[in-house]
Amino acid sequence: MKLSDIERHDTDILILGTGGAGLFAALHAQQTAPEGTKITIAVKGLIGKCGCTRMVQGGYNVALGGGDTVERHFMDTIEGGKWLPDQDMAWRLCEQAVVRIRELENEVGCYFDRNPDGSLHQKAFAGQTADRTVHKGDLTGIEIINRLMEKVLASGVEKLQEHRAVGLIPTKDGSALAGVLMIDMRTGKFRLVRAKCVMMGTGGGPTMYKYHTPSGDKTMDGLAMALRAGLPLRDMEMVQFHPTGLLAGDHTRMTGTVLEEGLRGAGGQLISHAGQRFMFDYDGKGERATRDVVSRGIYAEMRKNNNPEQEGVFISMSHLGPDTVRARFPGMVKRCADSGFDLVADKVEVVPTAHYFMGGVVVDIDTRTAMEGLYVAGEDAGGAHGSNRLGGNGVANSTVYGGIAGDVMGRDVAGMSLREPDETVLEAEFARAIYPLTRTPDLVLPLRKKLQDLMWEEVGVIRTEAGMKRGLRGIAEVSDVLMDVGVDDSNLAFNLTWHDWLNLRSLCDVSKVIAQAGIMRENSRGAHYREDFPDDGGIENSEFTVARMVGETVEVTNEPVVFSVVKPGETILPEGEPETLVAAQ
Amino acid sequence: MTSETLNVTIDRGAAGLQDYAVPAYDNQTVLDVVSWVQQNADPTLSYRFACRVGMCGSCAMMVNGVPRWTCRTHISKVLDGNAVTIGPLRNLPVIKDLAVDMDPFFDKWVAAEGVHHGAMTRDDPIASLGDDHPEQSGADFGRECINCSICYAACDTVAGNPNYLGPAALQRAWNLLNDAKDEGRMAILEAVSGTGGCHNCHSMGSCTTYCPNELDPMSAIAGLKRETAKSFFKRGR
Amino acid sequence: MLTLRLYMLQRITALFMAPLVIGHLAVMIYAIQGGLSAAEILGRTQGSFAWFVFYGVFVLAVAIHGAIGMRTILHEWGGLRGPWIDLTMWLIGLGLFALGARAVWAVTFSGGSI
Amino acid sequence: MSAHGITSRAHPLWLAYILHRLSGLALALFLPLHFLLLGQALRGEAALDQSLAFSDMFLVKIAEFGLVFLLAVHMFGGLRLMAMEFLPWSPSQKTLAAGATATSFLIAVLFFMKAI
Ligand SMILES: Cc1cc2nc3c(=O)[nH]c(=O)nc-3n(C[C@H](O)[C@H](O)[C@H](O)COP(=O)(O)OP(=O)(O)OC[C@H]3O[C@@H](n4cnc5c(N)ncnc54)[C@H](O)[C@@H]3O)c2cc1C
Ligand code: HEM
Ligand code: SF4
Ligand code: F3S
Ligand code: FES
Repeated sequence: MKLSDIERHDTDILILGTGGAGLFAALHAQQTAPEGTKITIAVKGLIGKCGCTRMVQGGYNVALGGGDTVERHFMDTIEGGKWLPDQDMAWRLCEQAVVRIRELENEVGCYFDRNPDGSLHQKAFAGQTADRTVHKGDLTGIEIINRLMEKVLASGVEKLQEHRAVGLIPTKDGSALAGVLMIDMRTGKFRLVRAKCVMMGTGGGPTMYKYHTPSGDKTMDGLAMALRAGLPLRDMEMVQFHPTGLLAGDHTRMTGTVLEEGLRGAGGQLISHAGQRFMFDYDGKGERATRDVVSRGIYAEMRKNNNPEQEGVFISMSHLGPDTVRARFPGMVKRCADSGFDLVADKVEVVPTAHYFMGGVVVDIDTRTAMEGLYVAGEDAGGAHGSNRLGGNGVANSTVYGGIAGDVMGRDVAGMSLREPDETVLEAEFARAIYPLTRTPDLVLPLRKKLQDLMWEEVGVIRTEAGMKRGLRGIAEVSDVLMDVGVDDSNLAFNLTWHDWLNLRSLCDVSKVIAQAGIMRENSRGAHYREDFPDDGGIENSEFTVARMVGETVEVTNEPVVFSVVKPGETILPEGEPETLVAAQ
Repeated sequence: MTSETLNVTIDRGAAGLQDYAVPAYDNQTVLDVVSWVQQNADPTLSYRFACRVGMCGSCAMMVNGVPRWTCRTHISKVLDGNAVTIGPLRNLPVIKDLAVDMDPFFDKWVAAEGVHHGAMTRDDPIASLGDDHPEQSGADFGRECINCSICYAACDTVAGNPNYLGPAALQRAWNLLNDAKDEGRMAILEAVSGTGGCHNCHSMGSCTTYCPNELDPMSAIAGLKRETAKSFFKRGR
Repeated sequence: MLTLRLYMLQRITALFMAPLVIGHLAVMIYAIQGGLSAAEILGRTQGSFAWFVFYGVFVLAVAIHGAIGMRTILHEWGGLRGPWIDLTMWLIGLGLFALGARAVWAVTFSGGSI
Repeated sequence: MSAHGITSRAHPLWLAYILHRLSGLALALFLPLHFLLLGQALRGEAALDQSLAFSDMFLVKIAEFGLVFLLAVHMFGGLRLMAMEFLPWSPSQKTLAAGATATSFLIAVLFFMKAI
């Protein structure tokens, strides 16, 4: 394959990814862009059928009155993120969620669950001080994405499905983005899509961990591309673990998938390998403590056990009675049964599982990045959640900021023109993508497993400097070996093994940054827990990490958090407001 | 545990049927079997999946002649002895091996007016729809559809009649017809009464039988037939 | 390829035919006792306006109904596409009607001979 | 072709569908013959009698049994279908489908017994 084989394609607005961020960007760009603007949506899978927004179970956080306020939602977000969030971004998130939920109901056609009086039903996730989470049963993501997907499919945007973005191609002077290099996965051919504005919404996805929840298409491609393009990334050490991922062995893709949070809320018990309940040893709230606390409890318990046959702990629901379990969690019971487990009467083995990536590209509140023409929204963008994302704030974030990106691009595009790509970067990105095709074919999977084990062991739920350094060495090793693993190039059409290779390359690149940023943060905040630095390092002096590629190496620095809305120890809630509006369980 | 071997036959289109010996493990889904082949035996094998928990609807294939979501189908459920045959989903063009082009399915979804029609905006309050809105009861009918196309693959009418919109798209149309917030009634009735409309359905019920989410497109389509018949008499067409 | 109109026609003719079929079957079961003979059949039907209407409606309905049904089958199983579909439907319908009408005329008003 | 096509559709509603279709098809093919036969009346009673003499033959009896059976099957199948479509649907329709086929079979057998 030669550089000249790259097909060239132009559009006005290009959107990468079709999660909440990508689909909302497409809709909003259509609403604000001048008549005749060409909008293209490119995605690694099928439109609306990949990514994590579709997998959202619990719901969507939005303050809709009944005592709850945007201020309260904001304070919960800041407290939850342990004062690391970018406060302007968090504020905009909470404020705009109110608009976005009305848009979802009134314009997009979602139909969320109602109270008997006809108002939206809202519930409280752990870490929230009000009943705030709007939902559709426990399949909220399907409702949101299906409705958005229909709208976008019917809107006539240009579709580039199963197009994988492999490189951001800047202009010669590097100040602006010229286009994105992609592989048309169905044919294996390359396509350079130039656009005046590009929104990246590829959704992060910490799938470099042995146990992980995100969909298979998410492999940190966006952040790896941003890194190579020289963009600053923040909070890269912040990986959220969900406490109860299914543990079903190495040989199944089911391993790591989420067993719903509600199981613990309803009284599900966690049982150690020794047959004991243990969560009360770690926290007064027991199994009902927040995700990070329970994840650490389980991890600590797992370390005590050296029986290789039984790695995780168990969740047991049977004491609630079979009828109750079946009635309250029909979806979970069926899912477990399909995979051969009995959630009703038996205990099911679980393990903490990497769920969400708080870190991401540094953006302003309009989703603009340091590179003209590039906008980033959703899980790819850093800042809104700080060190911990509240359950329900993820989909709020992707839909709110995806919409904002669409609005902003629609307005910006009029003043922009197509730019000439830097052909040397293009050549380098092309060479990088076809590199494995020039080597002797070998298996990719064992290396992926190796990276996943390493990240789980050394850069996982509980971290130490020594561990993360070991992790870094291991990542370097995997990266090196990967460069000797080739892919059979006899047929590049829908060649998943080639994409497995490219996935692993993105994961290695970002894993390294996670470990580096983790070493940099010598304190424990939210999802980042250092056994060697267990305290929070002083909230008033909060800093966040920023990583960027300088030459061939990644440099991590600390930057102070600007408390632009509220200072530690203070609140923006009116005086006399109760601490929580949620009735104790 | 791994002493047993599964005889897996995969339909690879032009390359014909190919046999693979796949080690059996506990907790193995059909998707895991297919993945094993690609990851260990034949790196050129193509298939599609994303969520791996039955939410995205992108992993459906024909398994022993039955359309199934492979990520949620335990292999023990489909083994015939220790053999299983896997092919691409029926009624859709094959891209390569086990990956099909789902565009026709979604084009029909849109053609059935399977998209919200409303005049309300983000500046309006959210509609109050509760127990006092019995007409909304059908608005939840089939909403959990994951557009996996299994019903579409199961339906013989789709196989014989390329214009037929198919069960999932029509179910969405019925869903919208019952949604008090939707204002597209006329457009929907029009869309489902055309040459590819609901009247082509023979109520053979394979859609309802094979839907992995236990949805019931057949009844939704019967609903559309009733509504269009009513409008037939009303408008005297 | 069925539109609302063809669908309604097929259902309406089917509803019409249901009592006629039951009637026809009943008569046949009665008639078949002791063997069939032309005289018996014709004796009942000849000159009877009621039987003419009975079988006339039947034939009309069956022609429409059968033609629409065959149209579907030929489209789905026979791979018939485009304008051929409707052409074939009309041919089958008219053919059925012609044959049926001839038979009805024969057993009712032909007077047993021409 | 078990890899590609659907091979297992043996559920009651599909069987009802295929039975309905095959019976409809058979009826549509037979009906012209039946009409031709009756049309013989045009050529006088004798001709009709000659034709009807066939119906004493066992084979023809079987064929006629088949026809009545087909008509009955098709009619009940059709009524079942219309009930399903037009009456608010209930899950008991599968039973209905089975019942319809059974009834039609009964009628046909009754007819057959009487004929012999
Ligand atoms: C199991 C699960 C449950 C969750 N539950 C909740 C919840 O209850 N509440 C909540 O608020 N949040 C929840 N989340 C988090 C939430 O899903 C995410 O925060 C949010 O959906 C991210 O949206 P996004 O648009 O940024 O990315 P995604 O929805 O993940 O979309 C990313 C898109 O980018 C595409 N893509 C990736 N790489 C490339 C590439 N190289 N080229 C082109 N396209 C690419 C993907 O295919 C996909 O289409 C959950 C997550 C998971 C995994
Ligand atoms: C009481 C009598 C009858 C009733 C109630 C009846 C009912 C029906 C119905 C409801 C259908 C639609 C099936 C579908 O859409 O799947 C149908 C189809 C059909 N009917 Fe009848 N019918 C009757 C008599 C006849 C007769 C006498 C013939 C002979 C020509 C006939 C031939 C057909 C054919 C060929 C089809 C198409 C089958 C298909 O599409 O699968 N029907 N019938
Ligand atoms: S109705 Fe069922 S089978 Fe059909 S697409 Fe939806 S979920 Fe899949
Ligand atoms: S299988 Fe097909 S024919 Fe109708 S009932 Fe379902 S759509
Ligand atoms: S992979 Fe998503 S439904 Fe199977």
